[in-house]
Amino acid sequence: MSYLTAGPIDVAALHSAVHAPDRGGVAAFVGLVRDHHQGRAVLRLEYSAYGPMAEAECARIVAEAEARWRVAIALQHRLGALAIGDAAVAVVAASAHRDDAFAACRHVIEEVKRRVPVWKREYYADGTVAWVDPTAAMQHA
Amino acid sequence: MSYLTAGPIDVAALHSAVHAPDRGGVAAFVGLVRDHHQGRAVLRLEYSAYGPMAEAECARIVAEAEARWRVAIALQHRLGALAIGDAAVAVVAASAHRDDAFAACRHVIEEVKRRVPVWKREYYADGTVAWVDPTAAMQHA
Amino acid sequence: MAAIAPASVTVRVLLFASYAESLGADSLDLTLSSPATVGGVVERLRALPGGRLLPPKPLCARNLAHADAAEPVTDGDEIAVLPPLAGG
Amino acid sequence: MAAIAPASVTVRVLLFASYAESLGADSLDLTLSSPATVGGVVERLRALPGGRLLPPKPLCARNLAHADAAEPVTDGDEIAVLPPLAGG
Repeated sequence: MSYLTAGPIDVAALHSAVHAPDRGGVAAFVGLVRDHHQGRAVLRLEYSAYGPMAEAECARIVAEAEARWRVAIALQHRLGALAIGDAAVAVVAASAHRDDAFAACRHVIEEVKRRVPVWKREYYADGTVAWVDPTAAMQHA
Repeated sequence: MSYLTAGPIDVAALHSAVHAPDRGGVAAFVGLVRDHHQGRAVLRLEYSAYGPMAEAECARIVAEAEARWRVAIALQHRLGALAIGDAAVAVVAASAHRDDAFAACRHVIEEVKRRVPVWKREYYADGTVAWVDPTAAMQHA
Repeated sequence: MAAIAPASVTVRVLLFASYAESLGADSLDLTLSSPATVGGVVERLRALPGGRLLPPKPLCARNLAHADAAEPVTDGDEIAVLPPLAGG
Repeated sequence: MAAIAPASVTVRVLLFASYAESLGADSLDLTLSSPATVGGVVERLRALPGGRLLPPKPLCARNLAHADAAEPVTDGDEIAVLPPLAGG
């Protein structure tokens, strides 16, 4: 399964990809498109990526997590035009150990945000459009 | 929605119950029936509960988490006969804040295991049957 | 002073899982002299046939909420004696 | 001693999102004198029209992996200059 998808993320399929009879604990994270960003009403957005590197970086993040914890990871990031409420990213971590499942799931989503070359263009209700810069958002928060 | 269910847990329905345009982060945990318990092959199992108290305790756990974190929680525990790989419990925590979603999800599953009156009878491949005692398992581990 | 006849409390006891098997019953009514506590209910149960299979301080609930052994019981209470929980 | 003519390296530069808009291009080829680094590629980009909109030390990648400014570049490398990441 590719880490990047142009269509809707099938969270159930990600679960199926990592479920196994000896993995009793499954932690998951799904990031959804929100209707606001820093107080501005968002109508829709577009994700774009440096595709080959994004695929490679996702693979590295998953491999690192699977080496560090006793866990199987499924990960997918959506690209293209998304509407409010659409899933933009999903991580599923399955393990025999609840601690490992939670720790790996959390780690993977943080690393995806930190390392995977994906950009977000937001279209606002006031007619403006902007590339989202999370580093600037942190300074303003 | 009842916290206890005799049928399969619909994880997607639990997601839908807490998704909202201002909640961009959804953390979830699903506990699946494993094929082994303390080294013994498990064929199937049965969950039973002190139903009215289990419902009340689930409601208290959810209310406590929703008071402590900025989060909406969906929770369901399955009862009756389950096969290997079936979902026994699911927690979904949706929030505008990723930290809150993860913290609340983790807290709720720990509290469910600690406080909700549910019992598990395991049927083993060797023909024996036993009530599972997690406190004894911890001593043996 | 004339001795005051002790009032009594009757509670409905619920047993589950391995405890129900040990005592051969899912529920029973117990009448105790007042004042009575959750711990007093357990003590009475342990004196019944099969009751020694219950631990001295099992997890208990009173009226659908977890309760300490010291918690007083009132006439009509539902007292549940809970084997080790295994949910999740 | 005779001066040694410096060898040159040619790299393919990829630009994305706001940086592609700033420089008006998604990709371009740059030839630098050897030895060259990722930081040297950025310096050259900042000298182009619109290049001042790039920060002095942007996030960069070399051949599909994150790379420091000090990392050497080799002929044929793919160097990507990455605006602030906004995935997830």
